[in-house]
Amino acid sequence: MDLLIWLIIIPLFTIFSIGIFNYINKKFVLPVVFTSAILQSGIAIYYIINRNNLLPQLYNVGNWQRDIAINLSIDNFTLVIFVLIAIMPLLSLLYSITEIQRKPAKFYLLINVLLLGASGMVMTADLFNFYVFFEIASISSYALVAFRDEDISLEAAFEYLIIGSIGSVFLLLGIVLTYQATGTLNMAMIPGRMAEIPVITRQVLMSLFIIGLGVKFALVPLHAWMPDAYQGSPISYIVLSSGLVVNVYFFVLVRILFIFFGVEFFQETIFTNLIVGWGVLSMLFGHGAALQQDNLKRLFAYSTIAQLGYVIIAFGLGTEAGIVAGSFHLISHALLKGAIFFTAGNLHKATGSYQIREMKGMAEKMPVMSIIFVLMLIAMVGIPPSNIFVSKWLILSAAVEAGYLLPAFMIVFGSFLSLGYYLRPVITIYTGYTGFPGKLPLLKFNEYFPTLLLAGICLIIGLFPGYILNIIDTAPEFLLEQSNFIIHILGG
Amino acid sequence: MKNISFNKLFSFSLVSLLGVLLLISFYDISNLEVTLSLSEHYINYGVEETGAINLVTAILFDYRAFDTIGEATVIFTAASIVALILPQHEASMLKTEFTPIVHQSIAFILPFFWVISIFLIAYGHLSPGGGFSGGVIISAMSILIIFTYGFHYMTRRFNVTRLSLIEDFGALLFLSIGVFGLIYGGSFLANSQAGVYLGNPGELLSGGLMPLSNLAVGAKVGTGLSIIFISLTRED
Amino acid sequence: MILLYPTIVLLICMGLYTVLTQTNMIKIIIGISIVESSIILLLGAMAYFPGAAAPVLDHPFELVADPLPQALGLTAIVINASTTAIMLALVIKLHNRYDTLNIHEIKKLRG
Amino acid sequence: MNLELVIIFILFCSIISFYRLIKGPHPLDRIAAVSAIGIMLLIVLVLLGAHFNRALFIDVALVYGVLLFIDVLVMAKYFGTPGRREEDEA
Amino acid sequence: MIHNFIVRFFLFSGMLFFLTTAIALIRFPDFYSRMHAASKCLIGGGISILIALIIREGPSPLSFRLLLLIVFLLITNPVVGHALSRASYHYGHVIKMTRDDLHERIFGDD
Repeated sequence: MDLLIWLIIIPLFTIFSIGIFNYINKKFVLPVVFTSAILQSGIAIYYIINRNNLLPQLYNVGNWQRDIAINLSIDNFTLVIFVLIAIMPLLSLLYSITEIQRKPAKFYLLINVLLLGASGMVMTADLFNFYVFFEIASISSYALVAFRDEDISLEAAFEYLIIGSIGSVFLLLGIVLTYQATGTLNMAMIPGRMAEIPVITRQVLMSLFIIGLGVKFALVPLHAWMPDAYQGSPISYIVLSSGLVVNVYFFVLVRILFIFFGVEFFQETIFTNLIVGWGVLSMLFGHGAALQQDNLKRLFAYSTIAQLGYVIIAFGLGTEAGIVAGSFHLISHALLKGAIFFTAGNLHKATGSYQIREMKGMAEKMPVMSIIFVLMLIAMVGIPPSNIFVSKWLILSAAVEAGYLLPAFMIVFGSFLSLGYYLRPVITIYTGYTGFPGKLPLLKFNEYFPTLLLAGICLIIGLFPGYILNIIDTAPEFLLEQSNFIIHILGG
Repeated sequence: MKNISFNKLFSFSLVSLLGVLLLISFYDISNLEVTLSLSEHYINYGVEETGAINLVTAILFDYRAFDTIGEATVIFTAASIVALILPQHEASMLKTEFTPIVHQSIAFILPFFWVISIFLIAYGHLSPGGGFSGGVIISAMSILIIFTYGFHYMTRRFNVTRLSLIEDFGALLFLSIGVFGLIYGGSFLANSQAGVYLGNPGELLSGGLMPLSNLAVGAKVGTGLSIIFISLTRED
Repeated sequence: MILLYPTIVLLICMGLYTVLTQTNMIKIIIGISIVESSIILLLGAMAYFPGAAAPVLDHPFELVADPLPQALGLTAIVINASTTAIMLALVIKLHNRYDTLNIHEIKKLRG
Repeated sequence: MNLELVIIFILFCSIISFYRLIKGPHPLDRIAAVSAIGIMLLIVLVLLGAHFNRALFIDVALVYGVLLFIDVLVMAKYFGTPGRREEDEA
Repeated sequence: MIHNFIVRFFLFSGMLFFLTTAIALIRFPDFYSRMHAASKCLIGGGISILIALIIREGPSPLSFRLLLLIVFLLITNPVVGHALSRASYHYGHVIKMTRDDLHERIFGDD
């Protein structure tokens, strides 16, 4: 059954009708939004469970032949993102009920637009259609950064808007030049014609794609927007961004690079070394910059940049083990970072600030939340039995297997470096008791439930990594072998 | 030479490097022998498959209607974002009052604009135009009304709430055309492939559901751009 | 035709240089608009080849211009217009808060 | 008379008018030049329509005329603000 | 024969008007005279060429649209010229004149 188009139709219906519901009665908004979020999660879970007999699946929008239609496709590699689509949006919406008091209908609209863009980008197999969904997701991100209407949010939103527009201009240029060089927009027909293009032009095209998408997942020279944007925006958006959208941009870049240019192209040129080195650099840079932050949100933003560095290393290896390890790290980092951001938001209720030095004696005010926070920070470093430990182990072994000993050493070194800044909040929380300031902040159900659920999922993944590995172990088939993808889209 | 700072020099070298690389790749690409299989299909079979003689509209509303619904979402989102970021009395506009001469001639010319926009929307599949251009002319009318008769005259008739309701209904109409294709043609946004009667190419009622989707997009784009404009210009 | 592609490259470079060096927010937006418009110009240039007719087939033609880049250009125009509207809204908001259009001064004011 | 010749001549005239667009000491001078060049190009569109014998160029010209009218009117409203001269001179 | 001659005459007069506009935009000294050149000559040049095309085409849907275009230009261009020169007056472009009625209308007798 072709359920995948409903991942587009449901958010579209929500976006278009939320204004009408809001006009009739404000009480209708929340049920509509949650119904649509639950339905989307349900579809994603349906595809994850029935992956063996449903995948790969193809959908021709408009019922045209496969070579001229816009195709939507789901294959095993897509499931990496589907795991996140199934979990993150629902929890983020749940958390936002108490966090967003001003104009909630607009917030739900924008979140739905973001979800539409994310699922569209993941599923589409048409290059220009991908650009449209890319812009949909970007535009809602800009607005969500500015949503809190504070000085820092507006300024960060403007900065993000400028950098993001430059990125999307480069992406559009890349897409237009690809169309001019190959005469088609179908992602499956491009790789065959790509081989005729001279090497320099192919490298220019590749750099255009890397710049355009790298802006969005904060590749290191282009990362400047991310800490500012995270500092100024609501927690629900940050969780959705670092937990889903950033990963989607990375996912799409990986797919474009592997399908269009092929692994052989990287291995023939020096690009494998370059990408792995880039990953190491961005990891070290992220850790180093995070050491100097005294705002929790900024610290975790730099930590996200560093963790994406690990993922870049894993995918840059270009081997099957590397891709599995990278996908695993993508998922586990997204889940754990979501839990950490939720916890930071909960702790914020007691202090009213995200500065680390203001959190003194937090263990007295919110004992349970503090313990969870500390445990998760330690898990982020990679102490067993956390899920990050498993994924870092996988990346390490993949790197050693492929013969990259220096990057493998750097991964271990980076983990020790990260211990330095994760321990600082821990020490602050457990020292400097200032006495009991008055009323204890009471956490509502929708505030502690997402935190506990995500933390529990992380623990389960750490103890039984097989659950996730089973889902993603066939992912490399559709990435390393271009012919599999082409046959899947165009037919035999 | 003193005034050239390091930043400017760095930017200049970066930009010229990019320019040289782009020139090389433009040169390479223009020398390639490309088979435009996609466009050849559109040109050779476009009219008989979609029933629209304007191929751009045929692509926008039939072959690649999925892009168009995404594009409509972008405008929709932008309108609501601008209305969110700029609430009442945030922006103001410098102005010279127009004279009665301008008022009278605008009043004389507005019906003409209506005719043009309806012509563009209705003949979208026959001549250059379509929902987007017609919508732009509709929003241009609201710009003219605001500039000549003032902001309050416009918002007394059409305030942002009412306009966004129209926009919602236009967008829902487009979405329901897509779902119609899903039910009758087996695929989202299927139009001619859903077995809709295409009519004779070149007549007003041809192209299947294309005039209807043009109408929906026209209503949506016109109201969306009007909302953006009303939000950006507020008089105190 | 031979001058068209260098012109497009020149426009892209001019726009990017504006974005990189200017401090006035409106001028930065103008720079971005220049780059976006030049890409739309590129789309238009790709569609045309000598002797081609506009792709409205009211009677049969031998050579028809490529309709796909024109449709893509229409989509790109709409998206760019939306982005520009959001940028302008943010600039209006920032100007109301800080009473300046210089982006460095805004950063300095916020501290 | 050959229509292509007329088109080339009008384009030549519009290029001459660009001088005022670039030089124009005041924005209003530039706006006057823009409206002049705009109408020249509109006529070029109409002539192209007659040259290729296709009505669609004339539809485009009509829409272009509408947008030109609105453009110039809006700019006239904005740049003619009373009191701007004192600001400029101060 | 006479038909062809009329078409050529109108085309030629249109070209002449356009050339006058282009030269006037460069040569005229102040804003109001440039404004005069831009509006008057364009109405003359544009409409001459449109009339030439209508005569060349004869009665047809195409010439109907051209007629519509003429009506549109005749309505809008004077309005634009009026708005522009008024804006320029408000801005403060003043030429030498013996009597300034608009100043009294706007600012009163002072």
